[in-house]
Amino acid sequence: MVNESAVVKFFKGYGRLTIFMMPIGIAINFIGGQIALLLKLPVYLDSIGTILVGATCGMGPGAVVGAISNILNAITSPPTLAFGVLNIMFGLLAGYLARRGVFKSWSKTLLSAIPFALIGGVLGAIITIWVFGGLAVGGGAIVVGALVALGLDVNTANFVAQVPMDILDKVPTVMIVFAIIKGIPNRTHAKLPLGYIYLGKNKAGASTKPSGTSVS
Amino acid sequence: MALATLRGVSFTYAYTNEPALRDINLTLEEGLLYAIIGPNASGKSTLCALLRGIVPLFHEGELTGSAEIRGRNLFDWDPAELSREIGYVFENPFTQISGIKETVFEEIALGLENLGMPSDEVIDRVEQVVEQLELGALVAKNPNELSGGQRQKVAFASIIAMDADVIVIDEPTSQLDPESSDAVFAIIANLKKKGKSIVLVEHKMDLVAQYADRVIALNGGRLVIEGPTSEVFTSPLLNASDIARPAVTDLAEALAKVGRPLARTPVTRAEAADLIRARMKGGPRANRSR
Amino acid sequence: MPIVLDEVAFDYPDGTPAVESVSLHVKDGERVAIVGQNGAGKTTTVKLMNGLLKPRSGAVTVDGESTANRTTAMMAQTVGYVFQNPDDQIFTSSVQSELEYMPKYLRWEEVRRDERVARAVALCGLEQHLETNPNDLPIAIRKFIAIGAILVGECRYIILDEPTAGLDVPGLRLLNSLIDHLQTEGIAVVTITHDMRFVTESFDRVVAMAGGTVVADGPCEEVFADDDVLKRARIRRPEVAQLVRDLGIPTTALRLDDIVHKIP
Amino acid sequence: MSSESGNSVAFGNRFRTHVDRGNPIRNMDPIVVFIVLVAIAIAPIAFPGFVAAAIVCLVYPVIALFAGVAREFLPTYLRLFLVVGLVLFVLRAAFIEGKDPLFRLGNIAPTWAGMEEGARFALLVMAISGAVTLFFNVATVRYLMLALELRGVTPRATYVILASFQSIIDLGRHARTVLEAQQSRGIETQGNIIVRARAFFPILAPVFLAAINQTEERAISLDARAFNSNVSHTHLVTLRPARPREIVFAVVVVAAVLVAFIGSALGWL
Repeated sequence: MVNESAVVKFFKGYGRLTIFMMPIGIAINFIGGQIALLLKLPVYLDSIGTILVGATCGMGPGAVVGAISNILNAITSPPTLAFGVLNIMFGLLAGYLARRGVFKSWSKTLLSAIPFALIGGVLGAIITIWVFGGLAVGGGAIVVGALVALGLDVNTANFVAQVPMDILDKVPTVMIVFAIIKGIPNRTHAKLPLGYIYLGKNKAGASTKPSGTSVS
Repeated sequence: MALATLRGVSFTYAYTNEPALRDINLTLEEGLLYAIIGPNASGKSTLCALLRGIVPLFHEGELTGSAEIRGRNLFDWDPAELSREIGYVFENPFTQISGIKETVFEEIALGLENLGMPSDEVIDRVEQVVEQLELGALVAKNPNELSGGQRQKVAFASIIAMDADVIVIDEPTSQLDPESSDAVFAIIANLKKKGKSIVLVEHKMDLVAQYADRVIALNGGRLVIEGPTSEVFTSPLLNASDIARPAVTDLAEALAKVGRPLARTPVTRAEAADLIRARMKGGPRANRSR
Repeated sequence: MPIVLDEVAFDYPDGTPAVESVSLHVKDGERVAIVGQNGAGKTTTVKLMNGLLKPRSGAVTVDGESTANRTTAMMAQTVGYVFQNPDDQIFTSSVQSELEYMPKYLRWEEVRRDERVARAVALCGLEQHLETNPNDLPIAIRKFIAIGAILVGECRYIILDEPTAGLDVPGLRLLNSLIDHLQTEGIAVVTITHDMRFVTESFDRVVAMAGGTVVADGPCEEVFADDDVLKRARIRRPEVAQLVRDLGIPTTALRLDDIVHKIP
Repeated sequence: MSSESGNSVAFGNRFRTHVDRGNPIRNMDPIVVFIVLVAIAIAPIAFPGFVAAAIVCLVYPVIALFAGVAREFLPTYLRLFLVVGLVLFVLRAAFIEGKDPLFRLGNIAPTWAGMEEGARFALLVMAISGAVTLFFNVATVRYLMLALELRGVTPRATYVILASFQSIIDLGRHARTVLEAQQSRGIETQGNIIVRARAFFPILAPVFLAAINQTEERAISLDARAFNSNVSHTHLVTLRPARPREIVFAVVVVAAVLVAFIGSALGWL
């Protein structure tokens, strides 16, 4: 028989693919945004990587991807730092929803756009109001400015402008995440912390088969 | 001591039904250049991975039989030690570069830094390897901006810097043009001359015939034949298994079919040229004597 | 009606010329191999053929129409281009959906779609894999999935970039029979390859390139007989052709089956 | 050949001494730079009005000049001022309600108080933004990561950050190839919004899947380079250790800012 202990433990313990997934997630956040820009699409699509890593590797790695993406964004646009918590929340929520099997069915995935958009829209609006007094910068600010000029109060204007914009962004985002997860080969799923979900195994089954641990 | 001894080894990857290796019995000696050949999905890469312990420690699955690497059971090895003694270079030159270093020099040094080698020793060692592989022109370049062939050379250097005795190489030339392929094989031949053991997977049979000491032919996860290069390539077992052979070997067989066989079956062009030339010159005399 | 490159020049983004005064015709049902070193301008040349690149000077016409005013996606209905790495083109999670993507994208009728898909499946030997995730299959099969996805379209010219890399004996056999079949349908095949045995076994015409220009264009026998061309393009004869050359046997034969009869 | 290897020896020797970036500020320990800049950036919050923030905003170009990065820093910072600072100022100045509007334009009635508040806020944001921008101009991420590793941060964490930069470049490059590959199979990337939207997934998916397919090889390749070894790693590149006067300077700056905040809380200012 096989002497499992020392040997297998080593390979089990070293984080497997998670630390290699995180840079990819961060890059995908940027590339997604760039492709959207290239195709002149009116949406950001810049949190696909965060949600993907959250959905395949768990809450922690997802949050890390969100946080680092935000910091890298801040290099060229420092005010975005204030919204870092949004990206972290996207990663956490993706990991949470994934454990509940949300990304296994397309209808549930579609519904998940709502909580993502609420975080993005409502929390985004709250941060805009708290930190920037309701007058942040970017495309949304112009809309908010216009609404205020029309006589809406600043806070309401923020919610009215941001929530629908986020729905428009998060519906395609989660559907792309769903389709990509379907395309991940089984042998890779087997080495990702939440891969057992997509391989149709329960967690008990997964614990006898090492499925890697996150580095955090 | 043998490099590897496999007895009745079978391996099935998790999440697949068909075994990737079936009942392999094989002994590999040190100091030689082994080429593993066979059609797609014949188990070549799995066999390579097994020698390095990637199967079954990284890619899970069911392993039966016994696998001994350098006289020690695969499972008794400390994986860190095994990964240092048996260097592994992949086919895809892009995954061989760490992506976190700015110059080729630092890239080659990465493994030594990770081993905790003092900086001055690292520099000496890297310089030594750079000289050995004639990479001087590349040291200051960004490894992420190199061509496929250059990356492959840097990958070799990084593994050699760590002083691996054995180097397992999965399809080193698949992404390279003929000139770069030759350059990579020249490096490999040079490594062997310096006492390293080499195991590689290769599709370009003309190169295998020219450089390999022994050939391991696989088909459908089974061992078809293992032996000295010319013996394997001239074996009738190969043709039956749909495994490619050097072009000159195919030619010799075609000649035999039309009733004009060569004295021996050649595997390299030089060999074939000698055989045919001998017949062209000495042919009539040979005929007379018969 | 052919693909015509007339005195075409194209520069890399940094301004250095990629190809210069390249003139080339590809006729219906022709089989043309473009060979040469990395950086010789092979890829630029084929990208000019399907409109991915528009010439700086000179003209590229396909079936008499200039590529200048058409997008590559429009050109793709006439000129199919299979990239070297199948993973650049494959993106769905089953072989079937990958093959059906283009007909669905173009809203073809079901009958037409099914017929074209069935033909591609048969030509590329994909019968057993239709339900599988392409990423779970080996690279050799993924190569045929990528080829199949292009064959579903009704292109009259197919460009294959390094199709033999990573193929085994059965794979090569399948590829060769596929190319033969395309010729019977009158479809032209253009390949970029380093594999000279493949060139001589499956192609009629060779275009040798070096430094962004065409250094030779003609029947295989002619091009491979010219030592000077081979030197300039830094290409080699197939192994057995080189053998007969070494032996001084006077023949321009390149295919193994022909060479057998030339050896004393 | 000998000339080439001579080359490599010369090249290797540069690692035998500390990194010298040719400027005393850029040679400072990145973490010290970080602490000082954070302290400077948040200092104006302690002061009322916009004067403190304005001063801080003017300090950055001076530091940049001495650090020899003015050429990189100034255009970026000016652009930020125009794109972000100006918008923040105008929006606030225009919409903050108050008595005695300077003029009236429909619902918009800017007041002097609103202008002041707008200036204070815009300059505060610029003070923080400027610190971020200046930091990344003065300190390279690579040396920051090295400094963090020397202070015990695990190489895995720094790997994630450093590899992210390279992944963005690599995946971006791959995305351009995939774009061409998909156009070649008939996927249109120009036209109306639906046509363009349909092209998004076929471009992004292969980029991600190819990257994820490479993770296994990357993991094994790095493992083969002893990335997971438990001995503490050494570093080929060595940073000059922080000089005492730099540390003293940092402590003074931080202390001064602390005093300002305490003062502000106690109502001195």
